[in-house]
Amino acid sequence: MGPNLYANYVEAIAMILFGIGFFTLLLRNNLIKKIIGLNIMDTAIYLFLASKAYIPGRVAPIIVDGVQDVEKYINPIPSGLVLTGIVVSVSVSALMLSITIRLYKRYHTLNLDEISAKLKKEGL
Amino acid sequence: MSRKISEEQYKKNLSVRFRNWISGETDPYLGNMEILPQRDASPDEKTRKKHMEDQTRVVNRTYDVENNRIYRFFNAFYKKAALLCCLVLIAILLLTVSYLPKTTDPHSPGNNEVAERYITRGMQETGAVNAVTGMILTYRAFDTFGETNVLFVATCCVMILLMLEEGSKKQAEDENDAKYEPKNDAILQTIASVLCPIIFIFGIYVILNGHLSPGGGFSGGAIMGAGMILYVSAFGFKKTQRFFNEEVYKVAKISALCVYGLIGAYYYITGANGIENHIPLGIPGHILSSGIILPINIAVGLEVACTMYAFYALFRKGGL
Amino acid sequence: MNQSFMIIITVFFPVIYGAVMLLAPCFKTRSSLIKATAAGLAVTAVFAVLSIFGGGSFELLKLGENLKLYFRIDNLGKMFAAVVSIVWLLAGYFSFEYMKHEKEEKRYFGFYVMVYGILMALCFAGNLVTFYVFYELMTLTTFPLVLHSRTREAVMAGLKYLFYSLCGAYMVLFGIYFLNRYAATLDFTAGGSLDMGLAAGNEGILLTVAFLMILGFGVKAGMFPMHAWLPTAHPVAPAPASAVLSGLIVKMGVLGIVRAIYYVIGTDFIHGTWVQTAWLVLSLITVFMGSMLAYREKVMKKRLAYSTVSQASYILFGLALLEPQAMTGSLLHVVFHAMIKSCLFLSAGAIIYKTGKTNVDDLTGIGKEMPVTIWCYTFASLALIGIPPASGFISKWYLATGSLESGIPYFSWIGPVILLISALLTAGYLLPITIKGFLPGKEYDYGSLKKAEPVKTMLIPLTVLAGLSVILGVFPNPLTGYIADIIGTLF
Amino acid sequence: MDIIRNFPCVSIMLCLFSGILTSGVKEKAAKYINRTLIMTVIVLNALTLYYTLATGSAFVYVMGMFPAPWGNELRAGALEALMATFFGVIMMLSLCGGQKKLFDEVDPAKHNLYYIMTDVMLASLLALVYTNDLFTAYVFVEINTISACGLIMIRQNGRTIEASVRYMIMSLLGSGLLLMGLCILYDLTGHLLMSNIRQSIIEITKHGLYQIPLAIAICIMCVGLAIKSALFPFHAWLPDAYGYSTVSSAAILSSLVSKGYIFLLLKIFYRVIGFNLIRGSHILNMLFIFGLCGMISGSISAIWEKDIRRMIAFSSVAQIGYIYMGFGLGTTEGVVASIFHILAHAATKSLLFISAIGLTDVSGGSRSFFELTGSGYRNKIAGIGFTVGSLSMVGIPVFSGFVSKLLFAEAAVLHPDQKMLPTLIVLAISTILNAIYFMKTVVRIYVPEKASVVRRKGYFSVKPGQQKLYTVTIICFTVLNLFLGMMSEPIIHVIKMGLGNFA
Repeated sequence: MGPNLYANYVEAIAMILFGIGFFTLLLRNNLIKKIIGLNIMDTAIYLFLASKAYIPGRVAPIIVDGVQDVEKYINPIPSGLVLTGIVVSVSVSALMLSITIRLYKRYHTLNLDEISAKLKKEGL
Repeated sequence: MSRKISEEQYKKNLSVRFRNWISGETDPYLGNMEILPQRDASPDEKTRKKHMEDQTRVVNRTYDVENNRIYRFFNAFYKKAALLCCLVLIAILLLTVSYLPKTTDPHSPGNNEVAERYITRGMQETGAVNAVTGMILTYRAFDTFGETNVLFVATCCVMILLMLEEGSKKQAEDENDAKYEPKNDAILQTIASVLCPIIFIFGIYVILNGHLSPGGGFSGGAIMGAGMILYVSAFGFKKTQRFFNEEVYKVAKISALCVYGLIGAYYYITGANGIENHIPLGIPGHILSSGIILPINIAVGLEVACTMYAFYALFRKGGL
Repeated sequence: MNQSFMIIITVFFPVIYGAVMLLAPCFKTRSSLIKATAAGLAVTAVFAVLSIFGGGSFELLKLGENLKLYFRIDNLGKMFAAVVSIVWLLAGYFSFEYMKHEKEEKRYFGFYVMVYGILMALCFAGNLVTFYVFYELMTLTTFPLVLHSRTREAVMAGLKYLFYSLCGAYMVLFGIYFLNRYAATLDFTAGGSLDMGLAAGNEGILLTVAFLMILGFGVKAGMFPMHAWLPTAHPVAPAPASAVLSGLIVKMGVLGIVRAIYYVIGTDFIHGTWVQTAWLVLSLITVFMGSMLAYREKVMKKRLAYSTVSQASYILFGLALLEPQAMTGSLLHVVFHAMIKSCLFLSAGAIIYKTGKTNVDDLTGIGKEMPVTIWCYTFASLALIGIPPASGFISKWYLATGSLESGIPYFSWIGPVILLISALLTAGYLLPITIKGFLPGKEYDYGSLKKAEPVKTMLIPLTVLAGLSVILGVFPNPLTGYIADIIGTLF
Repeated sequence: MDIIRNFPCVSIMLCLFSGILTSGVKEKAAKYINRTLIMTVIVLNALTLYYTLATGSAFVYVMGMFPAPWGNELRAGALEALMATFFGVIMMLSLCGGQKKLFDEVDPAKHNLYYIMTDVMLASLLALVYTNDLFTAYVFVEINTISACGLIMIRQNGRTIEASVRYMIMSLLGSGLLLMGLCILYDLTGHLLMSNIRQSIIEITKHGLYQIPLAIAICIMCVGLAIKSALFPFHAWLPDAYGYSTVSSAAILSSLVSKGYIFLLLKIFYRVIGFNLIRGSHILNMLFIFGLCGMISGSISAIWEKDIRRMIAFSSVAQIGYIYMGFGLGTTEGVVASIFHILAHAATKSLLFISAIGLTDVSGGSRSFFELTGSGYRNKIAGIGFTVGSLSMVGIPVFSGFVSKLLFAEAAVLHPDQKMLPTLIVLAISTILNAIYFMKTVVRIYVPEKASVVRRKGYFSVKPGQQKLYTVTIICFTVLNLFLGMMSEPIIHVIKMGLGNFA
């Protein structure tokens, strides 16, 4: 293990969350749980970025009374990335949810394997 | 002494096979490259029924998730393997983290000339007090336009899935509302009639102050969308459709996106070709300032509000 | 220059002509179809003659750097082109009559014309890539000829033919990849163009490559162990098709080996290596095995197919000796065997066409029914067995002397012995038909005898081919002289 | 002349605009907008290609007022322009070929949604090709994913929706990994634009800093993109998605979407990390091995497949294996071969899908292999198209597949170390396997069917004149194939030049 694990504990937590989300999205049969996993994964990435930007004693990059000093504000880029990422994940989860609704209305189950089994039974 | 062996034994034995192979009698493609002759007569009723039964039996035995041992074994194995993979993934990522630059270190590579310029000269160049908004809407405007389009495409996909025709829309709405939604709930309506105006006003405020304070088009639009959802769930679709139906939605969405796109295109092309663009930056800190950011914020806010409401409406009754 | 342009016309005119014949909705009546085919073949033949006398070279297009489609006419190509043209035209003339009792003649004739152009391209190919490209195209275009009557057996045989050829072709391609790296150029240069500087240290790979190419082309030439497509494909194909198959397509495999070994890799490189030994062994095995199987076989066309397997390996044996005498013998045998074997197949076709008998045992007294056909058959078989003065004798003589002079331990004398045995076997499986045909014995009742002589359209090609196969043996000198100066450039 | 510099940006914006406008119009207008748009895009990018070839160098286009480290950028070189033009052409042909089927299979009220999807898909592909900014690339990857999902499920039966949910799941995993990788990369370098990341990566490698995180970031991004482009172990979603969606979608997905991701991966290798650094790491060997496995396993599952469209889908698993194998060789020749194979496979695979649909239509709509007997006579033009496609896939000379196989083999033979033999052997094996299942199908469609069976099953036959658009499409595809097969020299030249401009 490298030197900075303790210093970067927030990122470490973010990574663990990412793993959990990945696991859930990959393995859970239940579609809703999959979507939750997706959101956990994305949130972990936002946590990572946000913590990357944070430096103690500096404030959010909104210029107050005209002071434009690098020492005073944090790096604005990660915040921007987080904004973009949030929008993307919102749209993706909406799409996933709508697919889930369709599948549920058709097969009355949320379990992906059962859905495939029923499909194969239909022989469609 | 030799004993007589039967025909098929003889066919099986090695030397005969070899001889056949030599003389090209055996056909390597026979059996797996068959050009099967088409079955001419259709099978009679009984056999077909029998076939169907076998089919269903086989299918059931194969796909019933509970009792199919192979299936369950595979499932368990798959789960464990994948769990292992994910643990390995986590371990690798932790290893990465442990080697990353220190978070709170002001000299980490992240805080380089780029961030510095955004902070120190951002206000003069973009006219926005809020450096984040300034960054995502002028320096990295292309990303943000793409991101708005992500929302747009997602709405279209949801429409593909959940949009219903007029007739079925009606009854779907009725049964849904009957099942899930309170009809004319007095408490809800009272609270909503108090809250909705405030929410709307707050949303508009967040949008308009995007370049001065935290917030901007996306957050403000989300707030307004929430307000509309509250209104719908309190007063039902009939009242909502009086001021927000499909046509209004289309017009609002398309006009918002087009405005954004036009401003964007104008900005990119003028910027790239060194033509100075005629959108005044104004005095930073005033409400009417910061060049293209304010109109883009308004457009984005409109778009996001519409999208949020559209998601809700599509999910609930398959139409606007 | 114009005559070099003539090559392109020779190659592409028949291909386009055939394609048009296939796709065009006309040719409702049979006669118009025949006329069209005859015209196409004739014109192509004229072009072929012109370009043979014209010579020259032509570069068509480049596939990649130093991978170009390039045609050049040299003496070897001229010889093969001449043989191909003669046999192709005669067999085509024969099939005008023969194809009456087959369906879908349009498809047959269309592809027939096409393949002519592609064979020309193979003869005139100037480098290995061109040769490979047209080799593949030859496989694809002869495929419909094989599965012409699309019965199940025909389709299976066609698939078998296709896949054997594809496997062979990929072995060749594999070789081309390497030669492209190690050879100075892929253009055919007499004596080989291997870059010894690059090759130094990689002899192992290059020998493997040479062996692979021999095997790959050997598939078409029906060399053991990849010979099995021949006896399957021939009985199902129409008689003219199988005539050209074993008369010419097999020879194209031989041409490929000559080009690859003598003109790209170089004889010195594989002289005395395991490759040569393996090649000799395989060809001798094939010679012997083919004759044995032919002797055992009862279906006539299959028997002829097996005899093709063995005779083609005579040629390969001669080539494998890497020695001028034997090489002469091989090239002679290429010419002779083309004539003889197509003559044999065509007479078999004539018999099937008139009497529908395919099995050898049914042919008692056939000589009384169709004497001319059987006489042609007899002359051809005598030539194939190698009874002097008929042609087969010359080539086998050269082969035997060559192998004795080559001085390779054991093979120098094993070779002639096996050739002799196989010649005897050849007599054993060819002559009985004649004997039974002319001397049916007492119990054959002459009452049921009816003349079944086919029409002239069939007889003329037979007689011409039979005549050629004898006459070329009586006056071999121009041919040998011509071959001598081909060989002169090689050794 | 310099006005041409605007064309990449203009074409992307045009696509997004027409997507937006299409959402307000009826289906016919939507179709016209879509067609004109694609034609315009083709023309614009062809001009860009001409310009880049004339100047012989790539140019950078600043999106906005702020240059490299601060603002977004596009970058157009010969290779990008070639790719963009080619994508446009293929998309045009696929849409034309599948149009009739689209009308049959899709609820007409949703046609304009379909055209929105295609427009935005084209926009995202162009952006992926042209962008010089990793984060923009991420955003447009997401657009690409969502619109691809829409293309799959526009035809609504259970199979397609299940396929699309599986597709979404896999590609979301992929993009999650991609995003995580580029966040780590940003953290290490402090930049998001490719050229700047390249600079600072050279810096930190010179000082030997952060080697482990760098390697892991590269790995994560590669795995993410490999998942999205259905490399061998991650191809489970592919057969359903390609096999049951409407035919234009299948053609577009198989020939464009995965190719866009692969091209992005290529750009990451060359422009972000630097190919020498990549060659040093072991990631290429991983890609190589997975590519080889994919080549074999895809072909084998295609042989056992009885449904013709699923068969074609499996064969594209094998083809993607080829492409990654070429990357894995780690030599410039290998990469050139892969890029050429991207083109060749795009041309061939869409042709196969479209002609296959013609064959199944005249076989009572059944896609089972045995029902196709003799369909090559019932629909001649489709039969010809399928034959051409199969020959090209098998790698018969004068068709496009042959050239790419030749290039692969050349690359393998020129390869310095021990990757030569496995490549050649696997190439030969998978070629033979291709030959088996494609030739089998070709023979099958040309084996005549009993008239009684035809009458009983009610098969009908189609004259080429009846479906003019379809016929024209197939002819165009065939010509394209022959062109790639015979005139490959200039294209290879352009590819090499573009790669030269990459670094």
